[in-house]
Amino acid sequence: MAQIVAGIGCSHVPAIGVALDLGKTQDEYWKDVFKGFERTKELIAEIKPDLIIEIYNDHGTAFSLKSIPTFSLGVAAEFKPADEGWGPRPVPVVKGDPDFAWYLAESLILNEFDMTIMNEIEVDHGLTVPLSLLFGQPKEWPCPVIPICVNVVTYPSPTGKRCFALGRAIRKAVQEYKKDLRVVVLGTGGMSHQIHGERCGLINRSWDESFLDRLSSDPQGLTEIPLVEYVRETGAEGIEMVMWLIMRGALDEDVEEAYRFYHVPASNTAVGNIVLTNRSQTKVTT
Amino acid sequence: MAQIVAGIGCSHVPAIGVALDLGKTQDEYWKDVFKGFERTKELIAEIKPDLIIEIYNDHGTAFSLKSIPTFSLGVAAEFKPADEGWGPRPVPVVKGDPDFAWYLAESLILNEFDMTIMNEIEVDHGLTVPLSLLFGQPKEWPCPVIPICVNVVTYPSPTGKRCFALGRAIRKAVQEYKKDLRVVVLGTGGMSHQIHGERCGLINRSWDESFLDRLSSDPQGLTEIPLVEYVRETGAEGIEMVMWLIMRGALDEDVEEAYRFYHVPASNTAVGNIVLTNRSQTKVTT
Amino acid sequence: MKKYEHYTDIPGTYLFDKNACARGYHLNMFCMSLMKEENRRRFLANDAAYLEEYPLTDSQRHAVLDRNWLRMIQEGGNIYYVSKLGATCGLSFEEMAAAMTGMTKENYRKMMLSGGRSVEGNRSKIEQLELAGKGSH
Amino acid sequence: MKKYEHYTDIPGTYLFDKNACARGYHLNMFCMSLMKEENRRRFLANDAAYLEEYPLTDSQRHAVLDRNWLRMIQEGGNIYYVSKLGATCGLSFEEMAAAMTGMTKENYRKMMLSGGRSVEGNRSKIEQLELAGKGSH
Ligand SMILES: [Fe+3]
Ligand SMILES: [Fe+3]
Repeated sequence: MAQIVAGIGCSHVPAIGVALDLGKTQDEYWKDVFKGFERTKELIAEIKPDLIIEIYNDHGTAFSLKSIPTFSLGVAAEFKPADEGWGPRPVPVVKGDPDFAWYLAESLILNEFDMTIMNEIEVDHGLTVPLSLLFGQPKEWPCPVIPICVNVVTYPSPTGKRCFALGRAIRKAVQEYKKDLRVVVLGTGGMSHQIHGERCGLINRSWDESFLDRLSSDPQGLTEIPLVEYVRETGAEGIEMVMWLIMRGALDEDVEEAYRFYHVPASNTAVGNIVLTNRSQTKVTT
Repeated sequence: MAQIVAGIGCSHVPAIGVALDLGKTQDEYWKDVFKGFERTKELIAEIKPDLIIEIYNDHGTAFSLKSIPTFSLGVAAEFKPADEGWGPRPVPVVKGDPDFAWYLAESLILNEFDMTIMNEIEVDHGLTVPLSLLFGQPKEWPCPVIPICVNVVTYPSPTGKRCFALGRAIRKAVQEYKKDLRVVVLGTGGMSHQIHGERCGLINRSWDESFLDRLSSDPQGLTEIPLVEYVRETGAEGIEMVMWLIMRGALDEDVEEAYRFYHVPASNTAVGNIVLTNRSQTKVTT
Repeated sequence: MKKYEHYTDIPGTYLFDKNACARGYHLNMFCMSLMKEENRRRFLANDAAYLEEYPLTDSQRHAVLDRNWLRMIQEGGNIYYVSKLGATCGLSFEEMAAAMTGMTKENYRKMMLSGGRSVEGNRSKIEQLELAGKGSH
Repeated sequence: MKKYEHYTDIPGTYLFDKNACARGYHLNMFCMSLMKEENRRRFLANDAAYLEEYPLTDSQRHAVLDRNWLRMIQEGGNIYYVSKLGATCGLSFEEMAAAMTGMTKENYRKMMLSGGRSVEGNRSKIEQLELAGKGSH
């Protein structure tokens, strides 16, 4: 049976991708960011997932305003990096797993999540930057990735409570899958940032750190945060953090924080990263 | 405050649209079908809705297989009849109500329905044929229409239970809307039909009639019907009947059947029509 | 799995599921292209040439060239997409349905006018096999 | 409505809601068209001519021609779509953000390096008005 072996939260700041792609990781501005991810790279190398379910949002790239799905799921065999205005990122094509993805879509729809199934979708920095942070610059990504895309661009995004519930439903589906797969759920986006309007550059370190704390200590409490609080306290684009709650919902009640990293700034954004494992599994394996 | 004043279930057989558009309503084959809708036309003329929320499915017209939303909602100012291969139907452009539609989309998303918002969508016979049956051939449709489109083309469609719950959420949103609007919810599709494979032409009159009965007497029981039962008992395309459960969910527990019509055949299909009103409102107004 | 529980057990029925969606993807996309009058004209003028723009399998291409509606469905076509080709060729849903059952238009209509195909005996492949077994043994 | 409850109360913030989505529809669609290299080339060669293909308001057109990023947002642009125009013009998200605040690139970066803009005093228009009121009376 498949199982979820870790949940990872990770910012997906596009400038981090640019820095990596242009070989600037040792620049004064960037070196602490990349150093901060070294431990996570070790951890993911140990975990060796067979599959990653990556929760991200499209940034006006694959979805025009014609159609705005709340939750969509990519069932294709591959997902090409999109041209966001600078040409596509020089990273490998992301391979999917159509069998698992369709299985997951079916399970979620039959469990009352109103997914949009995507047979074709190009992926932007929201999906590729976290892969770069976890795996560096390989010729191919080490495992298939199932993209789950969340609308956080047009108000309203799904609520934190709904996101957490989706995580729960993902966990159920994974646990019922018949193949032996070690699955990592990767929640991306955040942490505090605002990149439009006169309030650009807003950073709320104490709010972010409390959010990171409560991922372990009080996940249910986090689901009660209203959307407007994310916007007001962490910047308009900080709303992306609801996606971390999908990751969190996919884990057990009782988790262990294996690693955490927090840094300001990367471009306009506070960078956050957390690695959570289920305490039940941790005990078994150590 | 807005209120839902009636729920109507109505087949949307394309051949009925063709018969009407070509002036064949008095042909031997068609005259009983059109006669069957006369009472519903009178009833809707008495009800005089300010707005119709129409639940329908797209038939491979507006949605390619690239993207398959489970539930989508049209927020545009107008919806043009689509060219389904014969040129567009000669019927008026359908006018929306962007204010109400966005209000409804927000309310549904915040109440945990994962809607896809459609800023542009052309509508096919699934949406226009029931309007023709209710209103005949006017120069303009008498009120705005909010299209809610349900995936029943690619398996799995949403479950009956989920559809009913969506109806409930629609009712809540309507009741909380600040304008005085009389709203009709129109559930379309069905009844038994199969239009592909060697089993084409399947009709299950007793199942259909029981479904019509239970819309009043046992709606909760109807929500327990598994998707495979619709397919097996009423034909593969009979699955469209889950959309009637959205209409039913939008009404009170206690409803009155104002009218019912059932006829076989129209092309490959059993034609069904039902008009339900909330008993509480019926009492108040008489 | 419980008897009769799964939709693959239903005779003469090809539910448009993940397998059909994957297999029929380009076939259905081709059909959708016929929603434009200009494309319908081009297709009718030279169907084989038009089809070369779509990466269909040989079997799908032949099904389209032969206007073999049942075969299209078996090759992953979805009836709603396939109906755009039907319309292009001047066929109604009723005529396509008749063709898929192997009946003449007239007999199919007669069946519909007398109440349609009964569900009795048409629910389940397993049931049909059991009945056939009883008959022959 | 409770104090501070609604997102329209947040200063310097233009949440991309239904109003912005309606107002900025074609502006954002124009921006998206710049995801193709060929369109970027055409736009950079003659931006005014390129813009005529999109039904923008005068104010939107001028905002684009002036590369006035804040105005684009105020006219219904969403930053993620607008960033495609930013990229076409060689600007990073950081440079666009600086421009929207009216700061120089250097000062904006300095602010970010020292921890970013504080949320204190930046939560609520009502709160700001109340504080201003206290000061002046
Ligand atoms: Fe983002
Ligand atoms: Fe239909």
